[in-house]
Amino acid sequence: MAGEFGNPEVIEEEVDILIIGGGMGACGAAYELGPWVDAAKKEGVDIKVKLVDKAAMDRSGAVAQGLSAINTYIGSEQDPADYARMVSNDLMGITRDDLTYDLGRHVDESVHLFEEWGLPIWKTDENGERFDGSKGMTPLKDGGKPVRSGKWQIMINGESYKWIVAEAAKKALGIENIQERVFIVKLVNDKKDKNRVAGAVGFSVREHKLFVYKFKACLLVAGGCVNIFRPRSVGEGQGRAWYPVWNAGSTYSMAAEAGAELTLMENRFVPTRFKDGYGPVGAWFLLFKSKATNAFGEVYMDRNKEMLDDYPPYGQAAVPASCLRNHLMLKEMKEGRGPIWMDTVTALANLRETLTPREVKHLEAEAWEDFLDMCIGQCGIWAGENVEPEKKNSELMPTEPYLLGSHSGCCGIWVSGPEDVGAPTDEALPGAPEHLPKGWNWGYRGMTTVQGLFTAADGVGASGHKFSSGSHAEGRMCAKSMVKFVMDNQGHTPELDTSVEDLVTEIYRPVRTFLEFKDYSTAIDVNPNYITPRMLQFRLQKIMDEYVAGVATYYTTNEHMLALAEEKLGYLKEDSLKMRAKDLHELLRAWENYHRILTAEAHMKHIQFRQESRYPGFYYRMDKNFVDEENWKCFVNSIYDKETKQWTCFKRAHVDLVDKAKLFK
Amino acid sequence: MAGEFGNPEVIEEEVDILIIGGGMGACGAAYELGPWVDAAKKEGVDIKVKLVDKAAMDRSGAVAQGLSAINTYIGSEQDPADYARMVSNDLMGITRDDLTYDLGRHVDESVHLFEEWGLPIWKTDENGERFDGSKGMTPLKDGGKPVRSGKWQIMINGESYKWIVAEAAKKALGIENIQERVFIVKLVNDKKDKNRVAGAVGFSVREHKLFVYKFKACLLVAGGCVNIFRPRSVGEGQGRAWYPVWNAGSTYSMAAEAGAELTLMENRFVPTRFKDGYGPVGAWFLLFKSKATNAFGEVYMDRNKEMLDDYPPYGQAAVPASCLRNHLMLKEMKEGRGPIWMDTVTALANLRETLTPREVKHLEAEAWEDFLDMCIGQCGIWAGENVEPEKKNSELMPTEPYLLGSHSGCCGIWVSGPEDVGAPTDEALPGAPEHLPKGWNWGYRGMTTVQGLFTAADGVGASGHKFSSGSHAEGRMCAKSMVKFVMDNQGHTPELDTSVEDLVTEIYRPVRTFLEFKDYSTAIDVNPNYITPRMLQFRLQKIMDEYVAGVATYYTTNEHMLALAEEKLGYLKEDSLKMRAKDLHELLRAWENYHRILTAEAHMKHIQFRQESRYPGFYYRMDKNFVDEENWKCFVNSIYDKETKQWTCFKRAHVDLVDKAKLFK
Amino acid sequence: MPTFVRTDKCDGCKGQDKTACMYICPHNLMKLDMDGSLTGHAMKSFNQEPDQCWECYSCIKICPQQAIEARPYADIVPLGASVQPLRGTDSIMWTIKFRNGTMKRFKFPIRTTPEGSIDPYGGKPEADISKIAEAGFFVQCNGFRAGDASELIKK
Amino acid sequence: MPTFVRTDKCDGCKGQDKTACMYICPHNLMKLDMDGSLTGHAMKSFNQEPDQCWECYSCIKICPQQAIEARPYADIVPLGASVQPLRGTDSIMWTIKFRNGTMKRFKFPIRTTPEGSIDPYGGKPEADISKIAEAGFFVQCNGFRAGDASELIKK
Ligand SMILES: Cc1cc2c(cc1C)N(S(=O)(=O)O)[C@@H]1C(=O)NC(=O)N=C1N2C[C@H](O)[C@H](O)[C@H](O)COP(=O)(O)OP(=O)(O)OC[C@H]1O[C@@H](n2cnc3c(N)ncnc32)[C@H](O)[C@@H]1O
Ligand SMILES: Cc1cc2c(cc1C)N(S(=O)(=O)O)[C@@H]1C(=O)NC(=O)N=C1N2C[C@H](O)[C@H](O)[C@H](O)COP(=O)(O)OP(=O)(O)OC[C@H]1O[C@@H](n2cnc3c(N)ncnc32)[C@H](O)[C@@H]1O
Ligand SMILES: Nc1ncnc2c1ncn2[C@@H]1O[C@H](COP(=O)(O)O)[C@@H](O)[C@H]1O
Ligand SMILES: Nc1ncnc2c1ncn2[C@@H]1O[C@H](COP(=O)(O)O)[C@@H](O)[C@H]1O
Ligand SMILES: Nc1ncnc2c1ncn2[C@@H]1O[C@H](COP(=O)(O)O)[C@@H](O)[C@H]1O
Ligand code: SF4
Ligand code: SF4
Ligand code: SF4
Ligand code: SF4
Ligand code: NA
Repeated sequence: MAGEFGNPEVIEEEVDILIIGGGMGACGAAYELGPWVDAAKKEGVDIKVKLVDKAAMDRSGAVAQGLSAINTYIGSEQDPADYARMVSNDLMGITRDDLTYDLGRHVDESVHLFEEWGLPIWKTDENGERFDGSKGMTPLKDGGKPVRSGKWQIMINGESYKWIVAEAAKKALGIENIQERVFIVKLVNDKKDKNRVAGAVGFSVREHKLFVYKFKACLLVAGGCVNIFRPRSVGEGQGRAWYPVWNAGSTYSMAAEAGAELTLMENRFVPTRFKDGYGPVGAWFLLFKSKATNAFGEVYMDRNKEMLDDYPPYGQAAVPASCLRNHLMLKEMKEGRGPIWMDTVTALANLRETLTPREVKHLEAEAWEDFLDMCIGQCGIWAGENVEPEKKNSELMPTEPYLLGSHSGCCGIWVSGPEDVGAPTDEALPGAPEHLPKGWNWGYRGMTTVQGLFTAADGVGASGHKFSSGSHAEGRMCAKSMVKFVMDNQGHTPELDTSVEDLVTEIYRPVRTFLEFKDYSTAIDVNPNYITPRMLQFRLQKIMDEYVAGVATYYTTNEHMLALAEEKLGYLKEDSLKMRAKDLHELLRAWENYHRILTAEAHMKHIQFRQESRYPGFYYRMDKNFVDEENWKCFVNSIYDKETKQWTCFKRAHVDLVDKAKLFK
Repeated sequence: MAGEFGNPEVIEEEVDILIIGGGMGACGAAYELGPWVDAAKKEGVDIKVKLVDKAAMDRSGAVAQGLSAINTYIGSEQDPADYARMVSNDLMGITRDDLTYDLGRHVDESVHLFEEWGLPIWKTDENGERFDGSKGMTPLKDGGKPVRSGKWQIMINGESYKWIVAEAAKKALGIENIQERVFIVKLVNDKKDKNRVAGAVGFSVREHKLFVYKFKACLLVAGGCVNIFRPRSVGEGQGRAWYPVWNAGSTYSMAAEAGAELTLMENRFVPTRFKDGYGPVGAWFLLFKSKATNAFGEVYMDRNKEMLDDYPPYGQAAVPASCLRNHLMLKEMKEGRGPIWMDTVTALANLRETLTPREVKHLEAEAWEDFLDMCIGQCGIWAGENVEPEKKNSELMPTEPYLLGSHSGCCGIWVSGPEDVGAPTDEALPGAPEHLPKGWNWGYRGMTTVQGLFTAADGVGASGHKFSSGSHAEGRMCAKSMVKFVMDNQGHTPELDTSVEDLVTEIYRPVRTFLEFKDYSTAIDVNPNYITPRMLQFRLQKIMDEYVAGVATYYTTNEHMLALAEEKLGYLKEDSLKMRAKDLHELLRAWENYHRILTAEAHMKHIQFRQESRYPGFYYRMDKNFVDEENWKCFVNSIYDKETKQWTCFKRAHVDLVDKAKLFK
Repeated sequence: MPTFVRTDKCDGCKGQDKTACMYICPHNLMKLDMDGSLTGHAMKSFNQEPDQCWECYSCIKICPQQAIEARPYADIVPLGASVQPLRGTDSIMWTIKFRNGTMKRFKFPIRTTPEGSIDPYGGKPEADISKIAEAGFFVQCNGFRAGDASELIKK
Repeated sequence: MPTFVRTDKCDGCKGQDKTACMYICPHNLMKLDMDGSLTGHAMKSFNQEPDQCWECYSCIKICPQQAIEARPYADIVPLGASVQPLRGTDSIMWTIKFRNGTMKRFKFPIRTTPEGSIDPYGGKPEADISKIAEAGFFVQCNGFRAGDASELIKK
């Protein structure tokens, strides 16, 4: 049957491994899978793989625009333990050293591949003079020296970063195993084992087709979550967010509905960015050595230094945690000493004195490239406001909150870690559902607490600062363990716990609602029988902004505001059943926003549960405005029950696998 | 020639008096004019009057929805001086006693007329029991006792308030002298005297017609200014503002461009309102004796009482100034003890104990009527959130700022006051343009500093708390003085300083821009050659919100933020020349927004000039966060030069005409 | 609470050149779609800019067909509620439906005189031109409060 | 900086069933108006939801006709500026026009290998299935950092 609007053609397909997403994590997995699938075949196990991306892999995900740095490159001079320490401190002490250490071991492998594939990486010559990546200097893998912007970051000419990484992934997987423009709406549990995934359903945004996949293993790598909070700009410019607007929390929400344990969903990232354009600050702070000041030219990191002492030991590291840098800046804003300036003028003037004439000549281009490679809109703002950074400073602003696990945040899914780094293997879990694994590893690296469901990159919680390179490397680690899982589960045949008919009804409800009611009123967008996905999103953003520590309250909340948020999100979740979709494009928006609601709810429930303010500068529980090391230096984890629609939050103990004391010497 | 889109038919008309606006002030003037025009006719002076309203008088202006109280009724038991004192204190000491005293003398006259015309006014019987206005009890003018919600306010059944007042006005003026659906864009100065107005131009939003009026005198009463600040809700609900979205600062901007002196444009009103619906609080606080608390049930007016002592003497009156009530509430919000609750449950329970059984029965209806008569949307929120006020409390929230001169704000135009109350008649005016009158009266009550230009109601600065009744009464006062002005200026023939052709070009520029460029891109709303009025408004609101003490910063600013606002408003003003209008409706929006920009700029310039924070709770200059009685207990006034597009701000001395000490005994 | 027009009820004010809703809306929002090219519904009205609706209910109250209703703002308010008036000549009746199904009805007086009955100057004096520069209006309705002169510091 | 399509340049990708801009947009924004019913411009593309545009420039860079440009967000940025790329196979050229007329041009490398030349497993070893549960990947590119074991507290 050829599909029509509201009555899609249903396409059922059975594979062994399904990859949901086509971003950095997915591309890593796609690349690493090939040889292991071949190896499995030699063992007599045939493994069919499919990758489904809502967009086109060449430019899907967070790296669509490119990037101007690889933020995680360990190099031969640092140890994975140093990396684990840095990540831990930046995230206020609560990360999983097993995951970060493991990442630190693997990540450079992917960077070396990127360079081989054609990614231009800046280098310094023997005199320390820097050159862009077109020069053909010694590759990193052979000892070439990268241009280190910071201790962990290296500079690239990254406009085509994603294009390159996708080319390798697509070739590795074979174009016939890739389905683009299909949005996965939900995972389906196994009929016989509700703690296992058996399938996933999605729809095409191009044709009237619904796809039902069955599989043994699934890698869910659909990125982080943007747009659950009201952005600072609300007109035409609301599409300009820091993280990509198309990452809608699909990873967290679909995993939660499938029963996977989430971790640290209270964590968020509130990046300080160039105001309005969201231009990145990393290169400015680290490479150009720029300072940020209040309106009166005072460097707030100096002026408010003593505020760092309120948060021992995290404030006392050489580089204080990102949230604390915000904390010191916010004090200036709250007390009326804004705007905050990035003093680009002084920074560039100073650099002119230390660089070679050739480098100085290139300096202006470097400053613009930093944005052109990953945040072009910022250049539009500079041009529109007649800003030349050597002549006029630019404003900084903390953004609305984002939820992600690969950048400087660490919310996400609780996954099985490596077994060779000393992670706990047993623990008491009072308040947690019985079936959950005790300890940090249960056989398959990267598997969630749900059998067969794996995640990586933004999907993995308690392990931030992976960035593009680490996300790719983590996807590769999952490739291996998924192959192993499939080999170990040869006998298992996946069966869906929901009928295809019910899935169609559920997924196409917004379309059918529209078709049923559209002629009730004369204006298609105002109709008491349905809500547009757009208005639903505004409502979500308003609730989160006003009650769950968005920009409206300078990131503050308390138990009473959270209780109100809970009530209002409850209504909103009910109302999501009344979303309309007037075309396939709007059906996409409808389900993206459903994913956002669930992700937002998880965030709210975790903040409610954690009786302290662990991330000052990112959010404040004003009724518990302190860090409580004794009671809350622990993971807050949760399980969602898709039947009752309720969340259960509980604690998991935190354990250091690497000594952090070194940071504070 | 019949007009067509972009090429309007031009209609030129000469009258003696033009009334711009059809709201409370205009209706007052229209009513009072009749007999004086007749009297002038007897003196041989024929006076032709025209009233132009952008909407339909039956429901135009702030009272479109109705009102549930008349907030200014002096009654026989109080003295105009008491009223002047109250207004002064509520506005932190800086008001013109001559204007408020005069208003206090006249206002009840209009209330008595309203009742005669059919407005139902609540009454109490001899036992103090209250009845609604349908009961036919003794009229106020004959000694009937109103239901006093507060010292100055009386309750009404005001759904048809505007309908009734307009009926009288329309009949008084004659329907042939009324032109509805014409939006006045600008005043035109006199060719021979640039400090005189000679005309006004506007366009019809129904037909392709441009109207050019010539006159001797003009009453500009186009209301206050809404939507220069980003509202708290930004989707479908952004139309829900407290003051009416259609009042766009036309009064202030057109007066400024004509050269009129403005006063206290730094003042704003930030009403505390029921959250999201903007339901009024007056009846709840005053009639139902409700308390507002923080999240923990603490009454912030008690908890933070000592904060009032920071602002002597204004904090020490029996009723502290409105801004200070906000100030005490905002402390709770800023320190994370929100939400703020209106404790309706306790209030209604308490009332049940004091009222008669009949009154108790009616209490629920009274509570709902308060909103249904003037803020129906709030009932929609109650119903949507299942709120019955006797069972569930409601949140309060301070709104985005509004600019107005008749409600609890006092920005506006500097006008000539009464001569019989002891106002200054001479004063030093350093920094002020030479031609400005010295002293507070210059012959014609209600005339601005521009010959022939009068204003009332929201238009008059330094004299708040007039409300609906006072606005009407003030319009009436202007009627008299305009007739006198016309009689005194019989010999004068108005001549426009701009050709009609130039006026057409200017006013229809957005249409012509649209027609010229619309096919440049495939999407009508995204085109580099023009800006939609909607996006222009968003930009204005963003600038004002972020830099000029909007909700984004909890109403704080400083000189640096203001300097940025100035730069950005400058660009915006330039860009306003590139607005497009795709139809007459959008041409309306274009010019409304132009008026908003000028009004916003005046607000910003005044805040910049006043080196203190005169209205804590409404806005804070954080770099001058105090009230400076010695240097700044004065009016800040300004003049706009339409050629250079620059503002000149200067001080006028404040003088008490009524002893304020009585307030603080 | 932007307004919407019910397709089953609006009759375009029977093709009159000025529909009631267009006539009354203070913000110029209601528009008649003559040929259906804007909404798909010919000769019916619609709200052309719902996000600028002040929910003043002027159009709802005036529509002769009761064809206009309002839905609380979907970006603020949970779905399911409605607040609908029926405005007569001397009173208005409100029907309020809660999200949870609770219903309330209220009736309030709106006017004590017949519509159109105002005789603005009936029984009123003429203006006395000699008093044009003085305080007070042409007519005395017992509301002028002359004031206690001793309260004025400089008078 | 939502994108817009220039009517004079877009050729609808010559009627191919998948236009380049529709193919690439990560947020599904670009749409071909086949019959002109949506925009008045038949067989040309448009951005169907400009306020969701991330200004990632993917569509601009890929359009074979250079028909797509971006205008800085009108609700944020003063008018008059533009930032336009021309992306080649090994480098990208940017032209930046300021509001005040200042022009800047920059050229940056984007790739050191020919497009489409990646041979993902060329010269790479096979995977060793016996190592599937160990750390490390199927191939060693000199980037695995085994780590100093003494740094691990419990190992
Ligand atoms: C947006 C952004 C990101 C970064 C930066 C600046 C900016 C502006 N910076 S800087 O700040 O420091 O400047 C970085 C930098 O310079 N250097 C760096 O190494 N990393 C940076 N990142 C971070 C990395 O990009 C990030 O860590 C990784 O990309 C994360 O990888 P992954 O977790 O795989 O997410 P993805 O966004 O790449 O891919 C998501 C994919 O999922 C698809 N998808 C989503 N939902 C789906 C669904 N329901 N069904 C089907 N498909 C569905 C997407 O299409 C996509 O393919
Ligand atoms: C909006 C609002 C207002 C009030 C209240 C609640 C609410 C929700 N409250 S409570 O808060 O306390 O609840 C009050 C209350 O209960 N009691 C009371 O007495 N007053 C209250 N007000 C205040 C009074 O309404 C206010 O003081 C007066 O109406 C002011 O009168 P005036 O200044 O004339 O403005 P207007 O809005 O009535 O009329 C403006 C007119 O101008 C027209 N217009 C505007 N621009 C024009 C242009 N460019 N060309 C042509 N015409 C152009 C308009 O169409 C209109 O006719
Ligand atoms: N002020 C800073 N001090 C130290 N590291 C920073 C600073 N700002 C950014 N970074 C790091 O630089 C990288 C890129 O930062 P950003 O571009 O801000 O995301 C990340 O690894 C950040 O943690
Ligand atoms: N808490 C309060 N104390 C004293 N007067 C108030 C209070 N709240 C409102 N009012 C007055 O009540 C009238 C109507 O108020 P509102 O409805 O808030 O505009 C105005 O005259 C206000 O000044
Ligand atoms: N209701 C009124 N109508 C017209 N004039 C009045 C009215 N009340 C007082 N006046 C005049 O206003 C002037 C000032 O009066 P008073 O306030 O008593 O000093 C006197 O000339 C009175 O005649
Ligand atoms: S007033 Fe009612 S019937 Fe008349 S056009 Fe408007 S909606 Fe239709
Ligand atoms: S409710 Fe009021 S603002 Fe809204 S469309 Fe009707 S008349 Fe216009
Ligand atoms: S890629 Fe360019 S030419 Fe092709 S349809 Fe899109 S805008 Fe038109
Ligand atoms: S710039 Fe990016 S998000 Fe915007 S339309 Fe083009 S491809 Fe889509
Ligand atoms: Na770069």
